Amino acid sequence: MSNKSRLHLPHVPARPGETPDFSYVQQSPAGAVPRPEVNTRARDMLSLSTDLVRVLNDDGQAVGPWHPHLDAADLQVGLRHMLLTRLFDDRMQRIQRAGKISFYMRSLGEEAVSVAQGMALRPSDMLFPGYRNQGLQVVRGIPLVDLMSQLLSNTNDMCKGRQLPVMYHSRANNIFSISGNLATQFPQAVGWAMAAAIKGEDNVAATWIGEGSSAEADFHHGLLFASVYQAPVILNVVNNQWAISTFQGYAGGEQRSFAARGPGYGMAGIRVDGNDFLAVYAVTQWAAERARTGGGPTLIELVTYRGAAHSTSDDPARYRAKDDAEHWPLGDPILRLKAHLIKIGEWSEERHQALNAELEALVASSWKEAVAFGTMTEGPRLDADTMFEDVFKEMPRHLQRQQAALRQERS
Amino acid sequence: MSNKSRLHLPHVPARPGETPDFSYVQQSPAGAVPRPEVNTRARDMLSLSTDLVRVLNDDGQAVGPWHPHLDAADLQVGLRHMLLTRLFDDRMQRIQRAGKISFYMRSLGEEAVSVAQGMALRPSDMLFPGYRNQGLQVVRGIPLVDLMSQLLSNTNDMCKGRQLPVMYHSRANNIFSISGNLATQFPQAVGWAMAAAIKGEDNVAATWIGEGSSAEADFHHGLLFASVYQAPVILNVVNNQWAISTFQGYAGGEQRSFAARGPGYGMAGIRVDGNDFLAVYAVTQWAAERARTGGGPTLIELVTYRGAAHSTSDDPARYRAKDDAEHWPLGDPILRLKAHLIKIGEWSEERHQALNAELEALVASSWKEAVAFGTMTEGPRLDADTMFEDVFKEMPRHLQRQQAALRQERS
Amino acid sequence: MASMNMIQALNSAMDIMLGKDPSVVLMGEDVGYFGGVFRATEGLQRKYGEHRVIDTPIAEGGIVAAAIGMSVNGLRPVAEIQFADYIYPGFDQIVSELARIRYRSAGDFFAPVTIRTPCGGGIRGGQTHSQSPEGIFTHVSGIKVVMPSNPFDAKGLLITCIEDDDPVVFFEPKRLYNGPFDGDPNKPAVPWSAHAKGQVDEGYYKVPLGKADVVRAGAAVSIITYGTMVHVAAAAAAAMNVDAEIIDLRSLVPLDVDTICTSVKKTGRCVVAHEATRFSGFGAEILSIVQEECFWDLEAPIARVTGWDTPYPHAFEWEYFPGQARVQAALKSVMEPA
Amino acid sequence: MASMNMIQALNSAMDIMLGKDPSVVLMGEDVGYFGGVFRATEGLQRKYGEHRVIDTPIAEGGIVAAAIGMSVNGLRPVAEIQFADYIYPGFDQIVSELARIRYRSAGDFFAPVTIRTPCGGGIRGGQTHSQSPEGIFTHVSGIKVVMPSNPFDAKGLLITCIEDDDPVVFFEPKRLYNGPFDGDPNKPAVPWSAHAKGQVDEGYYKVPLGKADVVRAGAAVSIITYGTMVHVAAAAAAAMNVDAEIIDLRSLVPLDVDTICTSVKKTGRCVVAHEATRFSGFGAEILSIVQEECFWDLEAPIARVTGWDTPYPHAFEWEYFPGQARVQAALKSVMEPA
Ligand SMILES: Cc1ncc(C[n+]2csc(CCOP(=O)(O)OP(=O)(O)O)c2C)c(N)n1
Ligand SMILES: Cc1ncc(C[n+]2csc(CCOP(=O)(O)OP(=O)(O)O)c2C)c(N)n1
Ligand SMILES: [Mg+2]
Ligand SMILES: [Mg+2]
Repeated sequence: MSNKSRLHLPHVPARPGETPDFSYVQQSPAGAVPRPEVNTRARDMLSLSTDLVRVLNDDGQAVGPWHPHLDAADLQVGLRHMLLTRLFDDRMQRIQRAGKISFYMRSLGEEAVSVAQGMALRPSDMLFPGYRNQGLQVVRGIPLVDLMSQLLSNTNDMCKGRQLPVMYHSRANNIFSISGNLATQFPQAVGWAMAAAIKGEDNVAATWIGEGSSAEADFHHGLLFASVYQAPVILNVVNNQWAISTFQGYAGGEQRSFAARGPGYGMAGIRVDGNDFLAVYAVTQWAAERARTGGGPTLIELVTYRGAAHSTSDDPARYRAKDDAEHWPLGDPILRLKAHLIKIGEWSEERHQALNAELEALVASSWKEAVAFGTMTEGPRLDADTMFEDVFKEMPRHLQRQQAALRQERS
Repeated sequence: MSNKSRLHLPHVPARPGETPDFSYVQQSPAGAVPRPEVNTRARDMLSLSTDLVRVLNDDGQAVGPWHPHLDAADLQVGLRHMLLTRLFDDRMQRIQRAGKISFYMRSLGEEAVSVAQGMALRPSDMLFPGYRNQGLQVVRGIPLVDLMSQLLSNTNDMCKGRQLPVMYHSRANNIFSISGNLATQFPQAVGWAMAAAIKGEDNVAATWIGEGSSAEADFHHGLLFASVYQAPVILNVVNNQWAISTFQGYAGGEQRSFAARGPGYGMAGIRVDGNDFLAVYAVTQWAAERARTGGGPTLIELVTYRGAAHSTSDDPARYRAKDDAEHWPLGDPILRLKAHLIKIGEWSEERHQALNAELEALVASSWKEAVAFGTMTEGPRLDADTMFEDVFKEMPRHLQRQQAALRQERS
Repeated sequence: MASMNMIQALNSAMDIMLGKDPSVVLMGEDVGYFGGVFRATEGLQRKYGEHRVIDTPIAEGGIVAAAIGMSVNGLRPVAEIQFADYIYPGFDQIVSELARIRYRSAGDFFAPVTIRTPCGGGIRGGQTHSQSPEGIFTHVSGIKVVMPSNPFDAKGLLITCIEDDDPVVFFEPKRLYNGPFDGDPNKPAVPWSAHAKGQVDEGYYKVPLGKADVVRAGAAVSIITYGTMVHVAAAAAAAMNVDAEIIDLRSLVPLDVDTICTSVKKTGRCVVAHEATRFSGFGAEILSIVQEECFWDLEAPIARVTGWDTPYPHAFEWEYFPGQARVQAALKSVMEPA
Repeated sequence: MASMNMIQALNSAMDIMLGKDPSVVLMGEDVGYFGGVFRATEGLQRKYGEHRVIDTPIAEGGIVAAAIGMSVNGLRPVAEIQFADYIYPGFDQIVSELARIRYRSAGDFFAPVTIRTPCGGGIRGGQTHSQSPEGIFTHVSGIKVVMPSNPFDAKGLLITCIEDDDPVVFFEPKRLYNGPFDGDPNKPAVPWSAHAKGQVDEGYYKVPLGKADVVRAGAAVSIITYGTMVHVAAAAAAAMNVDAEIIDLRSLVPLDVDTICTSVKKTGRCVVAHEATRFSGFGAEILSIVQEECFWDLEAPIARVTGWDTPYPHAFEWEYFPGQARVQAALKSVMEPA
């Protein structure tokens, strides 16, 4: 039967053993894409959704109308956050391999997305992150100890042991609880933003979804409700090209950019180089100002590459060319910002080494602190009684009885 | 709190007591929109999704590149189908008011959608209609008696009394079973088309959704799967401006056309005057040829107006201007085709009167035939035993026992 | 006190809560300008504004998701799903999100959303306007499930649900909107004005969750039921002249096990009744609890009265509906076990 | 006969059906090139082509809908939902469409779709990779529900399901993929090669739906169970030295009531066990049927052994899981009722 088939199947550029081929990635030269006024009507800037906003050129210079003109100190903070995110990821990956946590997901190569976007927003803006946005936690200053405690499900875990590793939250820092179910938070962020508008507050909501997850119904719900009510929300699609083993073409990326869905719903759509810290910052700032001043929602597609395995349960060598990430045409976000800072005389190899050492030490000392709250096998442990709490605000009779039954079972 | 609110709410042009205002309906002059080759890439004909394809001008002449050059005989058949659909609707409405059927939904003012589209497709193409596509049943030659029997849930009902009135189907005529749940069939049609492609067959699937229902997740699923697999399917949004009491702006129509969603997903999108028989025919024929020759899916938005109440359970005077329909700028599809036929010398008022009388008689005689199979209160009745059939192919034990229990209960 | 039908009582509850608490908002398909296809929100948009009573797109999943987001931002959304049959597109948001947010965030976030939805048959709605899916939701940890049987309870329960910090699915048996219904479609309709529970306090009051109502005290048999079947069961027992104790659960989660078991321990006989399909319906859970807690008191097998395990067919609405005959057969089986 | 784990047995079933029937297609997230996150479809795309083993977008609702459409056009899709926890976005298509098409079209259309999905805990998956939602589907008229407990049954049942003209949701207890599991996570893992049911016919064979398997005959008590709990229950009974009759249901809909009731009538005692949450779980339906049909034979209340009515917490996986201790407590309560 397969001989006769006329079913189109998206083209996957390189499987294991094949030569990486990123010619499908449509690029615009740095500085080439115009920057419309923030209150421009969506229909009057359609090309933003298929072009690629870039600020850093190949020489490490920041060019063009999207150049955000950040202070060097801010750029250094951005670099620090990205580096810390990466070192934290590396260490947690090794710790998972050593069997000390059950699961982990790195954001290797995508650090600029969370860090630049997080920095472009206000602390009172509400974040609805995905599982690969640890950079947002770093930007918002969540202590590594707290993140690690969550990974350990220990007595300091903000989730009280209920969630899989990486599903952090922080009420105090306006970071919503991450769900293991893909895409569900995308329309919730829109609801949050609708409430902000109803209350007449000018906070903005921001949410992140993988390009693979954009296939879910909730992506549509999010775009639709945001468009209908012109909600003050920033809707981000992190297009890191892969959804576990599935190439972005299977989420619709073969036919057109993900950013182009925005104009389809009558909202602004922008495609941006996700590995360009300055471009990501500028675009996010633009979208936030647009949302805050009543211009409505923006859909941002961040074009990046998943440098590592999907998770510690995954082996990408089974489905993509081994050296893929090295050929990724948009480079590494940390190296690119570092090169820019050096270029403008605000950074050096030596300072970078020193920062690296400082942050590695921070990660190491944090881990020590975290394990003192207990590990999967040693030290203090959460009381199993607590597993019956928070199903409801008050524990109903049947859960009280089950709690008692478990106590008996374990005695 | 409402004072402070910054939440945008779509503008509704005219509520009861206000003057109908259709200035929001973007029009193109008849003949003005170019007709691209059927294999044109979606991105190279984006404007089709925001323009309005029209063939019949105000003088009743057919003009421009979309003129399908149909034989007069075909046009007369089209007129007959549309008129029959309307007379059938009128009669069934009155019959419901008389309490002889439990529910009915008219397609007043939208007859060209189903009739022209149905005629532009092949009998072997599979239809996944909505509840307001009775014209498709007429085009495919389903006897009125059978439709009426379904409305009566009588012994001749193709649904064996299981479905609400108007939820017809016909396996022999390639018309799928209509669901009471909105939008669910939209992605099913795509799956059907994927199977056709897998089997290497060149049949096309077509499906219809209301603009209100396009808010459902299944609209997104349909567009996405159609785009990813370039399925041979025609996806139709019937934008009749209203979803019960809810104006199309609440489905996203305020910001941009529904057809524009197509290009957002990288597929062809066409906006067409849904009350222009010739334009609807031409666009559908174009989309069918595109699908059949491997050009992939097309999203068609048919701009029309719901001339009647949503259903017999509805009273539109509660939420829209009473004389709204009369001000609808795209006119009445039957009157427009009639005027065109008269213009080209292929029709007359006399022939129209005669046709009207003939079809009224057909409706009346069909009703007589249908009630002979039983009504809600009189005549033969389906055996209640049958209600346990077709839950599964073979009746499992628990249903056999329930069937027996009901028998006992009724004895 | 005023005479109200169930729609008016629900409307009154929402009216009061909109007036009392600026964080309460209503949302749903056709609920705003039009006032809802069953008119439950009639007049409320005019009174409180378009930003408090919000028309939405036809997307149940989006409605629930937006309501969750709004609730996390301090509002108390009351979302209407036009028919319970159409709650399924919102199922993932209800099960995976609404029900889980408090638990997975260890109480740091919570989502006080009330979902109102008309359920049940008896209005010739056919298979897609007649379903009673409450049983499914009772299996989902973290969601409360409520179904009133009369205007007085409907209003008091709805106010309680709106003020509750946990999410609730609030099922409204649409056959009861205009009057109590004893299961006989051929009898003239009885309005709520002729029923004691149609006398409703016009002000603010609450009916607690997790507290069943003993509608009729009796010694011979306990009938555990809720929604429309409360009235059908009462009529069936009266017609048979059985001294039945009739318990209207009102809230299924949390469940008032004490009232149920006290009754069964007293009567030694038990019938469980609901309109929903039988297999794995909520009746099975009630029966199980009674069996587990009252086994030694039972003098006959517990019997279930339910809809059949088929969709709700348009032509056979009354053959499907568990009317008095079905209740009586069950009562008989329990009173005189074979 | 070959030694196979459950993944290999499932793979073999799909391999055979792809080879035998050109209308069979597989579809799902990561099932194609990659062979599935649990490797159930490994090698099948290479063998049968990209058009028979189809990678899909991450949209469970779209997957089910497309499968329905394909089945109406003469194919027999086997759709994988990556985790049962992620079946809910497809719930409306399953409940309102897949389960209803035959009924509402009076048999003119039908949708022979098989939905495979891994369920259950024990792999440290936390609350969103551990759920057992089978009970919900058993309440939906028109869907068959299957859950094997071993490789031999898994293969034979899956072939039966694919050939079945009715839609089926086929739950795969993922903790059993690599070996039987007695509930003790601290014991070394046992592979299927050491188990009789790990010996699997390499060719085509079927295991019927609606036929339970008496895993162990016994006289003292009937344990009605399915999936992972078959092994836990057997180990618990053996450890207690109770002469239990252990019944593995295999298919929940249709349900083999005869085998269940014959057993309980013989033993007079009954324990129902599953991993899913308790309240309104499928155990309630089994208990209800036993109570209704075997009341006079019961010498003690039927006991349920289940997961708790909370989400499945990551840190307390083994406190949540109904292990041998919980089974033994139930056996004790049934053998020596208070
Ligand atoms: C509803 C749902 N379906 C499936 C999964 C399983 N799953 C987890 S991550 C993933 C891939 C997501 O890819 P993408 O959205 O591109 O994000 P990325 O991992 O690339 O950051 C899948 C299929 C899930 N968690 N939830
Ligand atoms: C899933 C679902 N939600 C809600 C409804 C109730 N409902 C029936 S028709 C309708 C309006 C649909 O409007 P539209 O799609 O524009 O079609 P039209 O009636 O205008 O032809 C609604 C809300 C339904 N049938 N199914
Ligand atoms: Mg991705
Ligand atoms: Mg409409």
